[in-house]
Amino acid sequence: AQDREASAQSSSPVIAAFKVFQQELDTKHDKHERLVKISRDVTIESKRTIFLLHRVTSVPNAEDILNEAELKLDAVRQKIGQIAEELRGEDIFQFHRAFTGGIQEYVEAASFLHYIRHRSLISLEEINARLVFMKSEKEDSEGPADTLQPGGQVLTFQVSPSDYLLGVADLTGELMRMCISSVGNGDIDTPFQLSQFLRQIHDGFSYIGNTGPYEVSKKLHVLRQSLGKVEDACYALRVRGSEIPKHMLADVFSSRTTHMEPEEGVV
Amino acid sequence: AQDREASAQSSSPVIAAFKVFQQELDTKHDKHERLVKISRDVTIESKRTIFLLHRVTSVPNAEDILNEAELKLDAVRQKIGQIAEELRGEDIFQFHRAFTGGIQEYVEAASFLHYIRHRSLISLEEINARLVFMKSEKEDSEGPADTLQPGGQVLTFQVSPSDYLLGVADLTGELMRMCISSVGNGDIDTPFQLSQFLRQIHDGFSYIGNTGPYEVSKKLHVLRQSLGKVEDACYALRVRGSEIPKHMLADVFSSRTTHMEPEEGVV
Amino acid sequence: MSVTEMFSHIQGFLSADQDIREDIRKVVQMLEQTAREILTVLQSVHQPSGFKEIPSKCARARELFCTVRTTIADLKTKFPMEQYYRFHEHWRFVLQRLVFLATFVVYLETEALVIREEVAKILGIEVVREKGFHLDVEDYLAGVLIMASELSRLAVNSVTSGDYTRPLRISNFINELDSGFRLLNLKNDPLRKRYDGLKYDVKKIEEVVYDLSIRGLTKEAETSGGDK
Amino acid sequence: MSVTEMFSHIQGFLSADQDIREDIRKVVQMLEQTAREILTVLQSVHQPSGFKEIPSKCARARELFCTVRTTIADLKTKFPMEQYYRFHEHWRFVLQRLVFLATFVVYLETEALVIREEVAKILGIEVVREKGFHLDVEDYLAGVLIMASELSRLAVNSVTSGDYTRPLRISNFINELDSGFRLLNLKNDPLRKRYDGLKYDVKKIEEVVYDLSIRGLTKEAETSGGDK
Amino acid sequence: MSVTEMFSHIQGFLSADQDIREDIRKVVQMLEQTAREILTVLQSVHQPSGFKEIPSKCARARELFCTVRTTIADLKTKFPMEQYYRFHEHWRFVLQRLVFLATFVVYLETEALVIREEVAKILGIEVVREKGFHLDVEDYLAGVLIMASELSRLAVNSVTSGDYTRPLRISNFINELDSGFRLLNLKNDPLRKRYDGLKYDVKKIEEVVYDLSIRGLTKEAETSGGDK
Amino acid sequence: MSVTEMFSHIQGFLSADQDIREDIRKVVQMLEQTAREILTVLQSVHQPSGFKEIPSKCARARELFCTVRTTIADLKTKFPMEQYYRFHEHWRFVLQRLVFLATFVVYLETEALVIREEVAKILGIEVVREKGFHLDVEDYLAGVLIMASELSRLAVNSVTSGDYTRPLRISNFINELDSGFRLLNLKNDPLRKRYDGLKYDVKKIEEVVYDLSIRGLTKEAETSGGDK
Amino acid sequence: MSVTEMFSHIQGFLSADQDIREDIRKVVQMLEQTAREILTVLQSVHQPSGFKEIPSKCARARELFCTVRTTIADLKTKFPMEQYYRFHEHWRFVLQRLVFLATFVVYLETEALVIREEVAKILGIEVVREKGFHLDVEDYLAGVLIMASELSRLAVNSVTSGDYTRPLRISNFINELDSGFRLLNLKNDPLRKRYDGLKYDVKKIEEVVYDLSIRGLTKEAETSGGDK
Amino acid sequence: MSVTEMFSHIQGFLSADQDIREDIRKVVQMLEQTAREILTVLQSVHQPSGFKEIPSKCARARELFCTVRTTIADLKTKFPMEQYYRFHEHWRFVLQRLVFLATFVVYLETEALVIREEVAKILGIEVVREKGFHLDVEDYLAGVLIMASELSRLAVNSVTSGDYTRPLRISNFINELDSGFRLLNLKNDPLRKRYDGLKYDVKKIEEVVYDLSIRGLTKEAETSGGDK
Ligand SMILES: [Mn+2]
Ligand SMILES: [Mn+2]
Repeated sequence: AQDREASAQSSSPVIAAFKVFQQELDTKHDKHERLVKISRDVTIESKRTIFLLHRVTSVPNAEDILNEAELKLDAVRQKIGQIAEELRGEDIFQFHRAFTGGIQEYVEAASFLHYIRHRSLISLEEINARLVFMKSEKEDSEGPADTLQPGGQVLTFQVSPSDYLLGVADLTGELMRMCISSVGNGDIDTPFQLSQFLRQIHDGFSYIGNTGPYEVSKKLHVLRQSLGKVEDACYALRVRGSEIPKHMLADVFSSRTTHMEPEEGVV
Repeated sequence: AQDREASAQSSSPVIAAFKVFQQELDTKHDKHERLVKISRDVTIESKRTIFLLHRVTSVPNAEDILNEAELKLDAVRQKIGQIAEELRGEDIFQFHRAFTGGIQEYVEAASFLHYIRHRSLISLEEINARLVFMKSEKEDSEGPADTLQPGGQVLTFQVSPSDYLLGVADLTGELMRMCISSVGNGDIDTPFQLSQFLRQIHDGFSYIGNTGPYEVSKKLHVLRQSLGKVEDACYALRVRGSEIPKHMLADVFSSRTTHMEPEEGVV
Repeated sequence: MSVTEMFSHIQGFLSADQDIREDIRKVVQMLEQTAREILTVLQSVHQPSGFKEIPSKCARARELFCTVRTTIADLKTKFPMEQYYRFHEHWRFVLQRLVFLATFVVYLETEALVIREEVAKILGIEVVREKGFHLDVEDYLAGVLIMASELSRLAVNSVTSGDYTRPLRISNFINELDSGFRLLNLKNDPLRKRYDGLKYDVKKIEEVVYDLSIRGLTKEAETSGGDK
Repeated sequence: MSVTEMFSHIQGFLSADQDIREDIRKVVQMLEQTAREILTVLQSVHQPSGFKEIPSKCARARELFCTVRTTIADLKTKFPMEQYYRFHEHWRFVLQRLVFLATFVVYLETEALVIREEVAKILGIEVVREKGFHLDVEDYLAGVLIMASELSRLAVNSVTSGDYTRPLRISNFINELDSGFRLLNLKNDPLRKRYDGLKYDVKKIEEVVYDLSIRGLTKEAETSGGDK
Repeated sequence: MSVTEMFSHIQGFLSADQDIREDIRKVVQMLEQTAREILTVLQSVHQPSGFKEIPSKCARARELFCTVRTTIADLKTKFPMEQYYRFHEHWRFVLQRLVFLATFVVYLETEALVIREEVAKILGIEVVREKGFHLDVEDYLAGVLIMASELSRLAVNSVTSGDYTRPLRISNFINELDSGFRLLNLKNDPLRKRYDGLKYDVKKIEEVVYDLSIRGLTKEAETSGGDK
Repeated sequence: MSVTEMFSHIQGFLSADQDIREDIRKVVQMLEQTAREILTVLQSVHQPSGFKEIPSKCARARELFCTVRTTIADLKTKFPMEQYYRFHEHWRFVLQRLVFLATFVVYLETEALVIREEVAKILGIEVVREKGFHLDVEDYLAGVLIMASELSRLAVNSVTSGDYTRPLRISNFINELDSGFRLLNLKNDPLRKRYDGLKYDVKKIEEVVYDLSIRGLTKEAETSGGDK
Repeated sequence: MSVTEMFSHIQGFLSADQDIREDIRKVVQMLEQTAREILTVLQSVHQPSGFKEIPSKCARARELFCTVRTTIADLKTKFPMEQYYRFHEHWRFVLQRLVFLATFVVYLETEALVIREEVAKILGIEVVREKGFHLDVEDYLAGVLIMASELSRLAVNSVTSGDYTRPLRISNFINELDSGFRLLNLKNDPLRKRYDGLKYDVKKIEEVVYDLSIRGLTKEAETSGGDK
Repeated sequence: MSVTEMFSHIQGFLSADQDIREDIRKVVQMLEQTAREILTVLQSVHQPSGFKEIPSKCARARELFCTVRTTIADLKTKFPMEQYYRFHEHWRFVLQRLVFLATFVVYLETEALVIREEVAKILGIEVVREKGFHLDVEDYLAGVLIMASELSRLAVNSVTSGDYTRPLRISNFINELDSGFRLLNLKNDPLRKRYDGLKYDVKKIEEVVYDLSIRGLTKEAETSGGDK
């Protein structure tokens, strides 16, 4: 009986075909697993970068923090490079579910850094421009990529418009947090700037409405809440500021800082 | 202003304390992440072992498969050893959520293998007896563990009763699948054996009822469905068997096998 | 570029995407229509009178597969080929049905499992992803499993029609399929679930064979000479 | 061992577990009762008349913390210490409340943040996990954040009571806390959420200081000589 | 018009609507009661003794349909007919049950599928929407599918009662129904789902016929002279 | 009365209520424990060997019902009887389980439906609401429906154990139950839902009887002299 | 008693129950209508012009409470009193609203918390459960908490209307309430949740008082001669 | 008529229905597109610079409402008018959005509530059901409630933009709306839920007015001569 099975397994074309399928399925599954793991790392490091960036409102040496964040994001981009490596020659949508979470979080972090630096929304193209990787030669170099470095090979990762939108939707939550911190730190310009910027993003999302992917519509509610909080903060600044002439307002806030300084040595 | 922040950061005991907290939190989080990843591997490999074990009903050389499964589970146990390593000196319940999924799947696989070998339910103690690991020395050897191997160190992993129960609850699903396959393969003993065994497990779970953890009660419904399917299969075997005298029944099924053999070469 | 401009820009992407999906949906509906017609043609094999007509029914089905190929050729023009998996959900269901129909036709003709390459040819598509619109392993396997379930029904109805040899042949075929599937490490949920159903098909067919055996009807069939 | 025996055996574990939980729940209820009493004592600082009584109220609270220590000592006897996290959920909530109350008492006494070691001592527990029933970092931080929110209320009510310097001191204190929290990489959801609330406390206190500033009431406070 | 006047005016609309719904609900409850009575009458055909009584049971059911017609006539008076779809949800469920009962009665009497026009007549309603309270296509089809499921049960119970020819006739009838449904391009979710259930009824009945065939019980039926 | 006095007074009410609920919960847990034990005893009838032991198992279950009566007697002392519905939720679930177990025991003993009065006596409670702790109609019916589902499992396992007459008797019993339920105009959602499940039990048992009929096993049973 | 008789008997019980619920629902709808009218009368106190009219508005509300008493008297006749908790859910919501309205009227009249006995009298019901249709502690407390939330709104609108002393009085009142609630050991979920909302009302009112303090508007109020 | 003919006939009905729905969906998508454009135009009033542009923005919105009327005119041609409620779900959502936009435009222009008749005119539809495609009361009210929520946001942003009189006018308007809604006996679930949200809008706006009052900014506005 044993040889029956053995012979069946070896001779049957059905069994032979299924052995091929087995390999194909396992390969795909393993790749999916690897992508999930890299994506988790991308998520964690992006979140840490965002946390770091929030310190920018409270410290004087903002540039140091921005540089540190830039370094962290470089590391994240290296991870995304690994994703791109895994996806080389694949249909990326086949594995999209495995890495979309990480990519959205990266967009959130990168766009947050960009906003703090430039007070503007990073575009999808700008995001993607940073996701070009050099790959030192290995195996066959498929096609003559216009290499900057001989023997190297260019590898790109393209963030999809949906992932970009979902990342930007989450960004608004961080902007709201930043606005509230700014108020707490006596910064009166940032909140108004942020409210304008958030309103633009909000109007943008309502323009897109339900024509975007389903997950975007789901995030709209949170976005609206964030906008509400920022508008309330600006309102509060205005209402309180109304009690004294405008030109005195800045003084009041800056005096706070000077007022505090002597005490700091004590604490 | 820059030195103000700098001095504040260095001199303030609050900041100093928070730097300690940061490290503590990051360490914990990193460990959690590592455990999640190992647990995913444990899950995947356990699932593959279960899949492999299902082939036992269709091949003549069952022992080969059992040995292969045993090897696979050895690899899984190595992974669990890594979990134990991570948990060395920790309160394992602090990280329980990170690895419970993998452990449950391991219990499912190990108890499945055990049932096929011994037609009995593996006990929690038997499960745990296999989760003892030797660790070659590293750092300080904490206390004189009764070492079998000089310089080595014993490390154990204890599956919790809940995880054991949850794994066994899932096992019933696999047993049901096995029962249906057996029927399809003309094996008339296994289904009746399985139905008795499943009924015992079912009665055991209903004895525990809602005194166990919440997740167990949730799985009871699926367990009941599996039992129903197995009972139906036995019923079908009996009803069909009723049409001819019992002693002829085995012949009918065994004749099937002989009947098939000549054709196999053809296909 | 202002925020508004940027969102208009993105909206462009989204609209394009929606247009593509709309186009795909229309073609897929046509495919479903044809698939339903092929099914109706093939269903007649379950009727007592249906067995003799198998060749003509298969021929008719083959003709309808021409329509399928034309429609799929049209489908291919609706989106960039390297984004196959972006839109996969739209045609996955009907594609699996078509695989089922193709494998069923070939089974009826030859009583053998048609390989993926052959199914792909019947549908006018590729096997290798890089070459274009292709037939996924999972979709192929899903289609095969649907056929297995149809075969268990066929085994039952063969007996009703008085054909006692066919169930045995089906039984052997299904057993081989089952052995093949056991080799796979299925994780993918829907396929796994479908595969679990195969066990019931195996069981059902086994019961038919059993019923024939205990009545000595299998031998009768052998001696009376198979009609095939 | 038969299946039935094995399940009885497991049932033994489960019953033991449930008994432990029942015991823990009872002790935790007592802790909650005492915590509510301490809170009632400390709430009076929000009343106009309450500021002068701070020392006596703190003393009273300190007495009640003796009861807390006794009750926690009792709690420790209810389960094996190395399984702290197995039952953590039962006392996590009240422990955070107690941390809040302890940090609040010490703040009222010294206007400084009490370190984790000190809080642990007030509660009669450890800081290092290995040593026994301990105070988790997260629980300590959660308690501190509850206090921050209470301080924003205190800043508001100080003004009502005519104390114009306290809000400034609270503001400095809270800002330092905020800087500390910014150092942390919070992933843990409930703590993160609580921390987001801190920003609103900072903002609220900032508004109070601002209101005092524009009315020149902060200077008035300075010149009139701080009461502290 | 002031805001208050406007809202008073609107309240009028809302009250009227609520009154209508209340009225409809009451009549629908009566319909449900009668439907349950008809069902009880017809259920007896599943009993071993029930087959001989089919004519008398059908007659009794026909009588009860008089009550149905009267009640529906009452229902029609409760709302303006052009708002049929405004209140459709209220009677949709019971209407489908009634269609099932009507088609079942006619099947028992004639073993044929009763067309929509005829069902409408039994229920005392229209087919053409413009003419008044009518029988929607979807509701008609839903009722037919409920009957199909009842027939699969009837096939099983026929055998228990020793009637071996009925299952064959039911099988043919159900196959015809199935072909009919395959002509439809169903989009509508609940109907589609119900139709998916038909597959199981078809299979179930085929298995009954199989059980009879393999035991030679179908021939026995033929030779012993059909009771039809 | 000051606000504080008033709230102290109210706290008295609340504590009393909470104490009652705590007491009830404890007794209910004991009832659940006994119910689970009775279930374990009765489950054995599904085992092949279990049929001969029915009398002894029923006797054992009857003994355990003594414990039930004692426990319920204890439960009655925990709250003022006119507040039955205030605390109903606490014991509703276990009461329905107990009704199921009682009706199942009596069915096993006599193969008849035990009336509410009798169930109440087994549980040591009243039928008439005014007389004290009573058995609600809905709870009685819910318990009966749980038993119906257990009987469909019993019909299947009877056959496996070689008892071919029991399924017929169960079928008749279940059909009678079904007719009974059709008399009820159920509004109550959970009961209605449970009743909908009865349909499946009826069908399942009919199929068992069918399987026996087509193999002539029902006749065999008859001729071999029924055990009843 | 046959199964059919038994079920007919049971149907009697079920119908009676449904009739009672229908009757209760109708009366409860009337109560809701009156409650809405009282609310509309009392809402005017939030308007700038509303403060002078408080006495007349309260008088008007008192009149409407006559209607409430009549309607509740009617409600009492709809079911046996010892089954209060069987039907509690039907009127619980509106009863809490009515408690809110009664406590609000009395607060506006006397600026004091009305005790449960008094509220019960206004609604024409009992306090002691044994005496008949009564006011549950939980329902009383829920109503009081709704009023607390209304008072925080009143504090805000008082300032808008230029009344700077009322917020201080409200603040004291609410603080007393809060201390009272802190005496309670709340388990009951919905009440606990409502009570958690009280914290926000307390805070809101404190902030209003703060705003008045920092602008010296509280002193102004004092010197200009308090109206109380 | 054969079964096949009958089903072919029925397929005709179903196709017609599906075509109608497809047509409706397309037109509704266009309506949604225009609605989103109007919203984008009107959102700019929340920007600091937006207030001066209100007239021009309203004019632009009015233009876009021409497109709306054209599209709705197109929609009307897609189905027989007496089947309005058959397809209501398709446009209900967008219709409520359009009502919101229309009432918002008119509010910005005149600061008054536009009546249903007027909204219907802006949308180019009827008020009276019998006359054709009409504006349902519920849809009108839902749209009004969306506007109320937008006004609470506008009150906040007005202050940010330095307009201190607008919030007072909004407050009066919203209070009037609230009184209006209190006249309604709402049963309808989604509308009722939306209405519950109005309470929060009322409260929010009252707090804005409070903030202005306490800073004397309402008077300032009065003396500086309101722009209205
Ligand atoms: Mn984020
Ligand atoms: Mn499994």
